[in-house]
Amino acid sequence: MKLTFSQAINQAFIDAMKSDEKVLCLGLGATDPKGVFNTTSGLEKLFGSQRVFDIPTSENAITGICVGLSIGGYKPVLTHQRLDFALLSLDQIINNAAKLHYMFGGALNCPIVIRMIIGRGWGQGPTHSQNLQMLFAGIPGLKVIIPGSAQDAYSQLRASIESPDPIIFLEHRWLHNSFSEIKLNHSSLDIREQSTVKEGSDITILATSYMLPESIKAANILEKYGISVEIINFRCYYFEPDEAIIKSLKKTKRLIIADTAQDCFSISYTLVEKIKNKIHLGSDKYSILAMPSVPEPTSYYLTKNFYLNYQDILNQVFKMLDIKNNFIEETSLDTIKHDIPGEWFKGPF
Amino acid sequence: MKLTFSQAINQAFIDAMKSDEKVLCLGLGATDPKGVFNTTSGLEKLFGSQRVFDIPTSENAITGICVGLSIGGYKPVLTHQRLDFALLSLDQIINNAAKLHYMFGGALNCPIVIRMIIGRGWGQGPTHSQNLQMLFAGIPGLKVIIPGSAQDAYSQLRASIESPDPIIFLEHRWLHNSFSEIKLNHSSLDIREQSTVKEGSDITILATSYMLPESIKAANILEKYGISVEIINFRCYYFEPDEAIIKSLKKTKRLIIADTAQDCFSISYTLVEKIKNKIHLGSDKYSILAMPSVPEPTSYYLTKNFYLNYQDILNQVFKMLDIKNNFIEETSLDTIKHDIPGEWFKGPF
Amino acid sequence: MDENFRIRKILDMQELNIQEIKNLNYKLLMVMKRIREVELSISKEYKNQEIRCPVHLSVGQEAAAAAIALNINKTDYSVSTHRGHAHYLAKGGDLKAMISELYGKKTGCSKGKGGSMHLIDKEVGFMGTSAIVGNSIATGTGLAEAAKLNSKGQISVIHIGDGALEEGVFYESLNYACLKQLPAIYLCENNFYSVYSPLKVRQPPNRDISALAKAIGTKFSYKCKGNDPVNAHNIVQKAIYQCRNNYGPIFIEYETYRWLEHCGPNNDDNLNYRDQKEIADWREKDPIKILERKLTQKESKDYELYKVYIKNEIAEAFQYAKDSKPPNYIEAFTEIYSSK
Amino acid sequence: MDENFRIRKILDMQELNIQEIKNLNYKLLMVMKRIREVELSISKEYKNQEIRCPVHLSVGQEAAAAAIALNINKTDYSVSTHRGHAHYLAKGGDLKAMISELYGKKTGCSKGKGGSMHLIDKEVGFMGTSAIVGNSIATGTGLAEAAKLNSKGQISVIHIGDGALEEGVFYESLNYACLKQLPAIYLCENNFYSVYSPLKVRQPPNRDISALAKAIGTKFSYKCKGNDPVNAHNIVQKAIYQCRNNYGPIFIEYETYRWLEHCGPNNDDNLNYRDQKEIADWREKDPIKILERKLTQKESKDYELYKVYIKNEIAEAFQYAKDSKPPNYIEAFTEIYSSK
Ligand SMILES: Cc1ncc(C[n+]2csc(CCOP(=O)(O)OP(=O)(O)O)c2C)c(N)n1
Ligand SMILES: Cc1ncc(C[n+]2csc(CCOP(=O)(O)OP(=O)(O)O)c2C)c(N)n1
Ligand SMILES: [Mg+2]
Ligand SMILES: [Mg+2]
Repeated sequence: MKLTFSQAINQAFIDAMKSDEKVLCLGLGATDPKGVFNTTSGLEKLFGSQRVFDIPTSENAITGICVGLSIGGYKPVLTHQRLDFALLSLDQIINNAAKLHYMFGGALNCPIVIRMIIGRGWGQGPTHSQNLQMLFAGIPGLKVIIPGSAQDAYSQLRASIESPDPIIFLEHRWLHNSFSEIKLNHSSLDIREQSTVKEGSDITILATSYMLPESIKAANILEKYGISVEIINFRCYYFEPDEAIIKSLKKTKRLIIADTAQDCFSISYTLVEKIKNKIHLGSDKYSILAMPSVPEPTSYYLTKNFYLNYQDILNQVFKMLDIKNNFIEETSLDTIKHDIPGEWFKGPF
Repeated sequence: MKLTFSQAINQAFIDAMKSDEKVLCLGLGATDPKGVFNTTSGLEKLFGSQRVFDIPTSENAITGICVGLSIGGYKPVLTHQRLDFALLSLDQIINNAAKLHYMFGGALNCPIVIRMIIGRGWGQGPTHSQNLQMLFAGIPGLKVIIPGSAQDAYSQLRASIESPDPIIFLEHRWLHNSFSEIKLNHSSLDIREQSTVKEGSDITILATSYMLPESIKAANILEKYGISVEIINFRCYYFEPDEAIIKSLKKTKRLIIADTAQDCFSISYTLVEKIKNKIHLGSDKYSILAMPSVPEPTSYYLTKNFYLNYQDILNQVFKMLDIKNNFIEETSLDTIKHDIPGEWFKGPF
Repeated sequence: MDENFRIRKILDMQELNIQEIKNLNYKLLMVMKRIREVELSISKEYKNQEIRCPVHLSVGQEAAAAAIALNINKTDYSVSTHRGHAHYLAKGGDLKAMISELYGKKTGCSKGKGGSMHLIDKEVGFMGTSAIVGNSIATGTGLAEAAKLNSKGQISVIHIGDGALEEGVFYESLNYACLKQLPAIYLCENNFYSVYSPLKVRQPPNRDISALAKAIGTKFSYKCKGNDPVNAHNIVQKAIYQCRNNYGPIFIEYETYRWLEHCGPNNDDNLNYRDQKEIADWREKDPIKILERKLTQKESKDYELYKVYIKNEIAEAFQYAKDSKPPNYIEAFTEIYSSK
Repeated sequence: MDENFRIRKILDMQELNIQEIKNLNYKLLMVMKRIREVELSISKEYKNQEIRCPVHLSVGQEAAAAAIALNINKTDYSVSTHRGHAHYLAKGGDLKAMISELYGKKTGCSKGKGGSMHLIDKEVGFMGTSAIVGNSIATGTGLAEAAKLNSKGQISVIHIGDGALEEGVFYESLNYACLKQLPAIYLCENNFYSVYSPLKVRQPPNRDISALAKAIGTKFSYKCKGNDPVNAHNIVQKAIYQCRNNYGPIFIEYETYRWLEHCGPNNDDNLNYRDQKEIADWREKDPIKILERKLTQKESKDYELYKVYIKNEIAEAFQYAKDSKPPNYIEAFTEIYSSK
């Protein structure tokens, strides 16, 4: 079954809501004609307006209301069209949802999923584009899921909805139209499991979110030149590296972390140290590719060279393998402008 | 002049408010009989209720109101009795204060100081004890100041008030009663400057906040055994290591970072990597001492062995210097209970 | 029926509705007295430095809790704040588990992890308290939505203080509850202070807060003046009836007064942040004394027995708490997640 | 005085108070028409994909802005939202700098860093807009406090939409403004929708929002029905007078309607989230047409000239924006702090 990322989210909702009538879907625009970039389209018709509904612009209370619903036996999935809006609800997320299970000695648990969409490009600007994953990943009690593919969108959302713990589910806006062959299956998924999406022997890339397709693009180019890249889809922000990562690094002994968040105090730094506690990596054997630690400007001209893409990955691989590349030119013939995910995008949102 | 940390804050307010009539002091309890642990006592009498005032329990709006005051020409200093309460205002802090200067192309600037007090012990529990410095330190546009001594309390608060940028000023509750000789001087202080408080040759400790007195205690004990510790008061959370740090490490070649925040995605990890970009440190030559990555429990019994203190620092130094210590016993004769800063503390807050 | 058993039945919140005792005054008094005695015992014990967490006592404010106790069902929900002991007990929360929680023991209702500010007894629908002002308002509103979705006639009672009215989350939650006509009762104990701060430095002068709730969208809003327990009961009874019968959310302002310091075991009237005459006036309106004066002779005799009974019950609870094994510090590191 | 110069004077917000033109209708019309033409030009140009940021146009909603334009001083403050073009222009904001900002140029009012949702012109007291719903309400309230502390008779106008009323920050800010009697005007353009969502899925039915503001604590709250520019003007005039004369904060609800899609250059009536009859009714209430019909013959003649004038002015602004040098991408990394 070939689905876009958006369609996969939608399908996950349908399947989850069919299999468990306690699952609810709410958020600004959840029932509107655009259905949150088509991820919630049609759900109200299928499951009724008691289970699928629009909400007031009250991010803070709504988050606490979801907590209340969850301890009252429901499984709400709340969607924010931008992560930035969820900053209004950090008290409820950190002081309530994340702590509930712990601070009542296990008496309660809080099965909520909060989807947050991360914007990029087309003038999203400083308050519509922040990937503040570190705000959430650093809070014990939360699990932070950041799907990188349409398959993840489906299986990780299903697993998140079934999780008894609060989940922050970060969707990159530029992934919504990416598509792939999908198995409508999630039963075996450990929500903290990373996934190896491409095997290789020269270098390991831990790619998060939208950096996954960019990494794959880079790896495919590198393959032509005899460089074999292993790609791990780093799709859950847990600081303990899982086995796939350790196994991969034992083989390749070289690591690039490619992240869509900013460099400063990036979670990647913790990850590197935790990896190095398990396996030796010389200081020239790993590197972190992350966004600059500045707000995202709005102007088309100012975002030029602001985002990371497959070319940055190519350059980094060359550098780490100590290869003087003369074929990089060939790959810079892109015609798509840097501030849109593809020609299909015509603005404004 | 000998002052406690609290008195030093109070003095900084007095001197700042005298020298600039635009400085305001506001916060829950700013004018009450306890004066926020005596830090704001007497100010209303000196400067009037237009400049020193109590506020409604409206953390979010009040923060934005401070932003408005600041672009209207004032310099508000807002105090939260616990950092945890400030989570209600992260939208205003991150989407407004931190971005203002940047997103209006430099047209505005935002000279506000937000003091947040970090709780510990005596059953503060999961939502009255969080040091979430990483929430702020990772936001471009903010500067995060975390004073470790009474001198810092004075000079860093003065420098913060004079800063044209928004400052998050983190005060550890357990420092309020610590005291020292103080120079009422701040004019030469670069707000991002770290300070070397003790010279030594064997190992460098970057100590933050309340870990500073604990580190000094450890260093004094170690001195008796011929181990020479250099201590740098890491009092501004900037990710680029400053010269004092690099200079020190060139000498000692060994680093401990002692932090009052939790380990998981701690900013220390970024710092280590940034340091290693400038100077080689073998993987057994540095270590991070930080709090466990779990919520802080309330019970006296559960917080036993939860906090870090000078003993943890001693042990870590021994470990890194490869010394089998048989004198550690001697130092564990403390009679003060682990959940209070000193005998003077009788609860409840 | 032997006295002790009768009293025990009264203490069991489920039984309170059976109207074993016909006199409302007496029933209210019993609930209030028990709460007061618990609070005073905590106050007394606190000095021994074995209760090592902040406590916010309800002495003087017991009537609102008692009004709820007499009218709520076990299957209903309630949530409260930092000052939650009375509401926990009113909902039928386990006393031993509460006292043990204050002592940081594993037998505590939150296994020592939450302390006085994090009480819970899921068995009786008491769904937790929060140490963050306003925080549990949203949770309680969500429970009201769960109640509505369940269609079993449950309601959700949200205990708050006057300070919580200043948090945006109160307004957002009430807007939501009105929009969706949720069975929620927002019961605000207006004790005129938030810590040391009087209303006048926090809210516009002479604002009628029940009118405010109405303007936000509740169909019914009530105001209960002057710490009157019978009035409180009657209003709460009516409100719960309306709430169960789909009149949507209801707001109740209950005027009251705190006798001890905001946080801690002591009287702090020496700090003079409250007017001496104001204090004296409110002391006059002690809801317990008022009702004690109204007891019949027969009831007074019962009441003497009852007082002995609760004294014993409370002593037992404290003993239980003190005797309970402390948790191992390792347990601090468990139950952060409920799954792997 | 030659026509062009006279019109230029009218366009200068400082001069508007000089009452060069006696007829209120005509003055309101001039301001509104200019705003509309700017917005329509943006709509038209957007298709060329050179304006590469979200835009929220005010077509249909111009009257509230015009009412402010005619009554506010340059030394007063104002702040607005994502839909801020009209308010920026009403306060006297520089047109060229605004259009350049949309084109992401360095000559933009925010040097290209902020885009359409972050307009500023400090020179005329327009202190910024925010892309976060409700966010600038608090900022504007703080500016009102600064105004009060300055004691120079300034006021602060806070432009908001009906959706912003759902954010707790609105309530917290208004509570604060009432408490401290700040000279703030909260001017809410109720266009009945937040993105595609009608009021009924967001707020309790038939709630009177100006009554809500009054219950929070304003002395005066006004409601202006049906997109009537003259009524809007009179209410705003009165409110500003009261606000300057220490009656504390004032809330104004101004009913209006958005003609184009929530975000973007197009009409989206084909999506059917709004009733066709509702749309038609509101189109009837076009504040510009209504006033155009009321012009005298002499004014109509002037108006024709005026239209030519603004057409040129706008064309010039677009040309200026297009011709402006793009910023170097390196500038993305500057001015994060205003100190080292
Ligand atoms: C968000 C937040 N801000 C501030 C505090 C500090 N605080 C604890 S209790 C309290 C007073 C609240 O007053 P009120 O709601 O009237 O309750 P009362 O204590 O009078 O019962 C405050 C301000 C807090 N716990 N949470
Ligand atoms: C905190 C936050 N939540 C959601 C959004 C998404 N959003 C942008 S504009 C808008 C509509 C606001 O409606 P209203 O205040 O009525 O203004 P209007 O667009 O009708 O002028 C929304 C929900 C946002 N920008 N910020
Ligand atoms: Mg109170
Ligand atoms: Mg609207």
